[in-house]
Amino acid sequence: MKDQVGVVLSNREVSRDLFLLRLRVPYQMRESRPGQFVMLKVGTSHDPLLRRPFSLFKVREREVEILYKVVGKATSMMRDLRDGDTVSLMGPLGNGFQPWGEGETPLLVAGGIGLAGLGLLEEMLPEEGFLVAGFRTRDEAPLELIRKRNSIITSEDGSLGIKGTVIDGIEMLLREVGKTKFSLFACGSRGMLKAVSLFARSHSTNCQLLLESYMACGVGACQGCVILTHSGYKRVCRDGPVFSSDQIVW
Amino acid sequence: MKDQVGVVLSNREVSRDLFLLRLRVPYQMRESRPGQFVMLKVGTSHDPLLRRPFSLFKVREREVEILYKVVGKATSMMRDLRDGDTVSLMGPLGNGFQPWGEGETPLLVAGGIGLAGLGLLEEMLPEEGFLVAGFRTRDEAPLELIRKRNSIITSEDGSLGIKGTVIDGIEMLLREVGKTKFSLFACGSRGMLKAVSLFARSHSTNCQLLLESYMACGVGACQGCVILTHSGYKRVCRDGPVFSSDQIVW
Amino acid sequence: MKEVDLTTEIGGLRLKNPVLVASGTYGYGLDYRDLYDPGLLGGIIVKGLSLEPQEGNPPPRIVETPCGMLNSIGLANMGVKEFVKVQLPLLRELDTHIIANIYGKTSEEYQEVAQILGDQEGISALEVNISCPNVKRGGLLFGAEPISAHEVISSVRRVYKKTLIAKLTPNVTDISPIIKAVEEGGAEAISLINTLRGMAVDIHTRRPKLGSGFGGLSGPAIKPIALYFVYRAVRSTNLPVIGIGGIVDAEDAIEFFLVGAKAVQVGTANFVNPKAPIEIIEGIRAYLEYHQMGDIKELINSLKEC
Amino acid sequence: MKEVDLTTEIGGLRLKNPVLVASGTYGYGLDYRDLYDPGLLGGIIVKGLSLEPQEGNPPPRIVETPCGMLNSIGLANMGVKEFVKVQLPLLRELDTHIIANIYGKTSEEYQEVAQILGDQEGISALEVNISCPNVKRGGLLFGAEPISAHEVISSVRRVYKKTLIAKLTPNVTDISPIIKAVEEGGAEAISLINTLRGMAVDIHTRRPKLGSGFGGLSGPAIKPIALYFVYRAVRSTNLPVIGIGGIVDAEDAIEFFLVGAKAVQVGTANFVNPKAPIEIIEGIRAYLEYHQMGDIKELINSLKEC
Ligand SMILES: Cc1cc2nc3c(=O)[nH]c(=O)nc-3n(C[C@H](O)[C@H](O)[C@H](O)COP(=O)(O)OP(=O)(O)OC[C@H]3O[C@@H](n4cnc5c(N)ncnc54)[C@H](O)[C@@H]3O)c2cc1C
Ligand SMILES: Cc1cc2nc3c(=O)[nH]c(=O)nc-3n(C[C@H](O)[C@H](O)[C@H](O)COP(=O)(O)OP(=O)(O)OC[C@H]3O[C@@H](n4cnc5c(N)ncnc54)[C@H](O)[C@@H]3O)c2cc1C
Ligand SMILES: Cc1cc2nc3c(=O)[nH]c(=O)nc-3n(C[C@H](O)[C@H](O)[C@H](O)COP(=O)(O)O)c2cc1C
Ligand SMILES: Cc1cc2nc3c(=O)[nH]c(=O)nc-3n(C[C@H](O)[C@H](O)[C@H](O)COP(=O)(O)O)c2cc1C
Ligand code: FES
Ligand code: FES
Repeated sequence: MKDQVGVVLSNREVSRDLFLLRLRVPYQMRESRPGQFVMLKVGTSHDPLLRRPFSLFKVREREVEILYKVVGKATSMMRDLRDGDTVSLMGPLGNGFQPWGEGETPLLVAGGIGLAGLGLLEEMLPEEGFLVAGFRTRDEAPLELIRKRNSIITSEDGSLGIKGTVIDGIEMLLREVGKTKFSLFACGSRGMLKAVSLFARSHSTNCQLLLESYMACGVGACQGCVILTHSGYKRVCRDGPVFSSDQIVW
Repeated sequence: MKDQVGVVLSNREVSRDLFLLRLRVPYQMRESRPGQFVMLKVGTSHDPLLRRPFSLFKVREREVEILYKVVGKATSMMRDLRDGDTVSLMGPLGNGFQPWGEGETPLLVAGGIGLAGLGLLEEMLPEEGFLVAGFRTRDEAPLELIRKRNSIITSEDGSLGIKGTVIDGIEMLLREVGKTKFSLFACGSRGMLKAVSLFARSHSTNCQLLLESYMACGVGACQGCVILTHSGYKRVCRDGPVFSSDQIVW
Repeated sequence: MKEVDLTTEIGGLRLKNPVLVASGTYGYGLDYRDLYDPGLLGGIIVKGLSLEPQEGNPPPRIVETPCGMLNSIGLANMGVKEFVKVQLPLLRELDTHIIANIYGKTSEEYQEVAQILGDQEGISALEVNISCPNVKRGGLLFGAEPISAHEVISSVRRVYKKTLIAKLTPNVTDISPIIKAVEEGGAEAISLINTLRGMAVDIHTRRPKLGSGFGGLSGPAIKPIALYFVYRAVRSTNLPVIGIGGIVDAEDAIEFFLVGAKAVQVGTANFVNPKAPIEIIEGIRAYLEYHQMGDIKELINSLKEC
Repeated sequence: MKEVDLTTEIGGLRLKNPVLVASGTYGYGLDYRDLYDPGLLGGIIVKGLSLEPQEGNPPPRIVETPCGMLNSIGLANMGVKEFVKVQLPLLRELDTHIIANIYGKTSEEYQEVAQILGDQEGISALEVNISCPNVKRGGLLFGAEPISAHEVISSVRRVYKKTLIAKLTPNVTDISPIIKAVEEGGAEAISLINTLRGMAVDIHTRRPKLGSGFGGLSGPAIKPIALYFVYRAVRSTNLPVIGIGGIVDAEDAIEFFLVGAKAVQVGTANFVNPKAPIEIIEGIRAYLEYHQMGDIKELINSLKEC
């Protein structure tokens, strides 16, 4: 884990309110594992005060990509970043995904901005791996960032791909590919993750979730970011952000 | 007085740490009088919280120029403004300078960034009017903004113009032009204004000072910005920022 | 659609909307007239008035702090008599309630000020600032102890017949006994919070940044504290509570209504965004419409507890 | 030039520099190890320890506020026994003082925790957190009243022989009687401030933003309040005072030294800029050199009053 200053190489909108931020960093971050994140701070103002967690979407040598959605104070400030501006980023943090098992086929499940948490994993997908990405409507989907092969896209209003949720996407996939032992990797809203968990349980499928939570420190020091698991409260930043779906108390 | 959104037309360094900000505003500010100011706010963050007072350096129809020095939080943020960015500005505020009397020759006295407060007045100077502008060193002087005619420039280290303070400049001017009835208009640090006041008193010369103070409201509502005068505390924002030099208790 | 009902009641006082401007941040009511009609406000609370004019504290009187500001105005004001003569006639023209904030160095002084204002048409209520240091008790706050709080409020009550609001300080261990004391003293409503004690030091001159050494902290920084006090206050009295502290937008105001405030006051925000009170009124209206509430009373105290 | 002397004394404890990290913001001392050697610090105050492990409060436990944050961690910790077994051996390797922050639901519990830690090598001092709600007295703070504050500190003092620091709450009307009480109870130093009570409400769900309803406010927002309390504390006791609250840079720390703090603690700033404590140490050194002071003791309490 390092605390470094990243220089903005580019920052552009890839779909509605979704931006791709490319940073040049002084130290390479090759050791980053899929599912890990950084704590990012824009500017020197104390308002907003805290760093914000963002998944590592892509990492190559001294370049880092973050895919983010503008939802509030800090992300609005990020939207205003221009080439040459600097940000402070601390990471990589957290435990990341466990690799899929022998004989399992990885299936990534992204709900909306959840795609951001699966970027590094997607790069490691074997030929036969799958991605199901769900959006509310067409204009929320950053199509250029979604792999061309073995991907299923769903939209709630039917304006893109299959009409429905990621669960509908997964079910269609199952019908198509038939008897395959999948291993699920999901990232998205809490509701979507719960649905994926239920699906995984009913199909006895391994399933890992990348969870979100409000964070202060990001390194395990403050006990602020806990979620309830079957073995008590766990820190999302240090014990997660990736959890096996059967650990979570919904 | 209006509260309007200004769009940055340009923002460039004119001498060390001194910037000239040009803004396009929706309502024209022609009614502005020399010595008046605006309360300016950059961005939506609450840190820094309060607006900051800045003199109107130049005003033409729907264009406003502000000459500012980077000294702290808000002015650092102003330095980062780029074309097309917006700021909020409320004004014109304050009472402004009284015109010089019949038979008097106006003499503007600017100490460093004090030049900013005399910009509108300078435009109204008659042919025979004078400007004395003092700086610490050459690199602090925004030479392009200083009128070519009837100007005397001083620098404390002698790197530009006359070596000395504005008082040395004024004294030289007196020697040169001989018996003239001047009316002084001064803006600059507290120490410099005090020196100019003493000079004015000993020469029985009318003298108006543009004073600074910490401000919260800028409109007279909070009683925050007072300075001590011979008739008690006066609000710099509403009763000033221009005061007759003999009113001030130093 | 039917127009949303924003009226709210503070004791006997009926406000057309629940957004007031806080004492000391709005002068004598007319400084922002160029920007909007102050008559649009639910009410205007003027700068704290004392019996005699006050010069106030030596400058500097304000210093900015992270998301807040300290002030040590020292209750500078023109005095109640001058106010009645010069300002009040102008304020009577406005289509809103004028509330006078008052203070004194002794409870007798409070009473005298109240008496003068009680006779005046155009003053709808008094807000008694017991959050300022008193001379008799060695510079402690009247509002810091139940006994002295009771003393001031009851002496004002004796001479003042219209709506009486007690303005409380957050610089106390427990707000409930203070509330009880002012209630027994005859207050019909309470408003809180006044500023928190604070200071700032200039590390170059090695002196306090404020001329008088200390000041009161206000602004967004104190909002979470203010909200907590209002929550507590609402749950320890049946008096209407007016929420104050760090409110800059409609969202902030709505938080105060949710915990039970019947009205709010906008203070420091006036300096940052003079139109804040008007935008807050509009924002509350929009929120109510969006949530299909026809009346602000549905919003007030509707917090779902955990 | 001679190296500036940054050493400072807190009771019997000699710190190599006056910058500590505050309890609850630095875990058990090793979370920031990747970024710098924690041994560079003047001292490390670990997360508040209780007799038994604590799960803590339901999430969400943190919410950001203007220039600050509310936390309702609920003193989640591994318990003192686990700490002694697992963490302490690792901490002994560090070249700095480890101070244990402790709390209990009763004064007996405080005492037991203190007893366990008193026997341990590698713990240089205790910081007794009397700023947390106690069960016996109906959820009030031990530190809110002189009697209960005295009770806790004296019961700890009876069993603990090394340096004893009482950590005080700002949620009081007057800090002096509390200070007097802990001094009489046997505290050798005081540290303040702990967080201020606060809350925040989600206007969409209409619920408190924190799972437990309320929390403690920390960060830059509270700095002016903290500085005021430290100023007051220094002037009401001869005990060394450790300043805490909103310190993010050397300038902030120097303000606390000027009003008389003998050391400072960095809390929330660790989250924003993990290297803040190290930068503060360097900044203090640079300030002293610039002002040609050879010793931080020249800076401490050197405020010029107005
Ligand atoms: C491990 C992890 C990885 C993440 N990766 C990404 C990513 O790659 N791309 C991305 O766009 N976002 C990611 N997020 C979420 C991101 O951190 C938040 O969107 C961001 O902090 C919002 O900051 P803001 O100041 O703009 O919003 P705020 O002004 O703080 O809040 C705006 C709204 O968003 C909600 N919100 C804010 N933060 C969170 C949070 N942590 N959890 C749930 N709700 C929140 C608030 O309740 C509020 O309604 C991640 C979060 C975690 C914990
Ligand atoms: C009527 C008036 C007109 C002004 N016109 C101009 C102008 O045209 N151009 C210009 O550059 N500046 C002008 N100023 C000063 C300007 O307002 C301050 O420089 C600015 O507010 C500093 O903001 P900051 O956040 O960058 O500094 P801060 O971070 O607030 O402070 C940085 C340093 O500057 C000092 N400082 C800040 N504000 C003031 C103040 N109001 N008075 C004295 N010292 C202060 C502080 O003590 C501190 O040492 C004017 C001030 C007044 C009252
Ligand atoms: C400059 C200033 C002057 C104030 N003067 C008074 C006053 O005269 N009487 C009073 O009761 N409160 C006074 N207050 C307190 C405010 O009315 C209000 O209670 C406090 O500022 C908190 O609200 P805010 O955070 O919205 O500003 C003053 C506050 C400020 C900032
Ligand atoms: C997340 C968090 C956890 C805390 N836990 C404790 C604790 O266990 N014991 C304690 O005495 N203080 C605790 N505190 C209070 C801090 O030690 C400190 O007193 C307070 O945060 C003010 O300092 P700051 O503004 O620098 O953060 C905690 C603060 C935070 C933010
Ligand atoms: S954010 Fe501090 S422990 Fe996770
Ligand atoms: S700044 Fe408020 S009265 Fe001048």
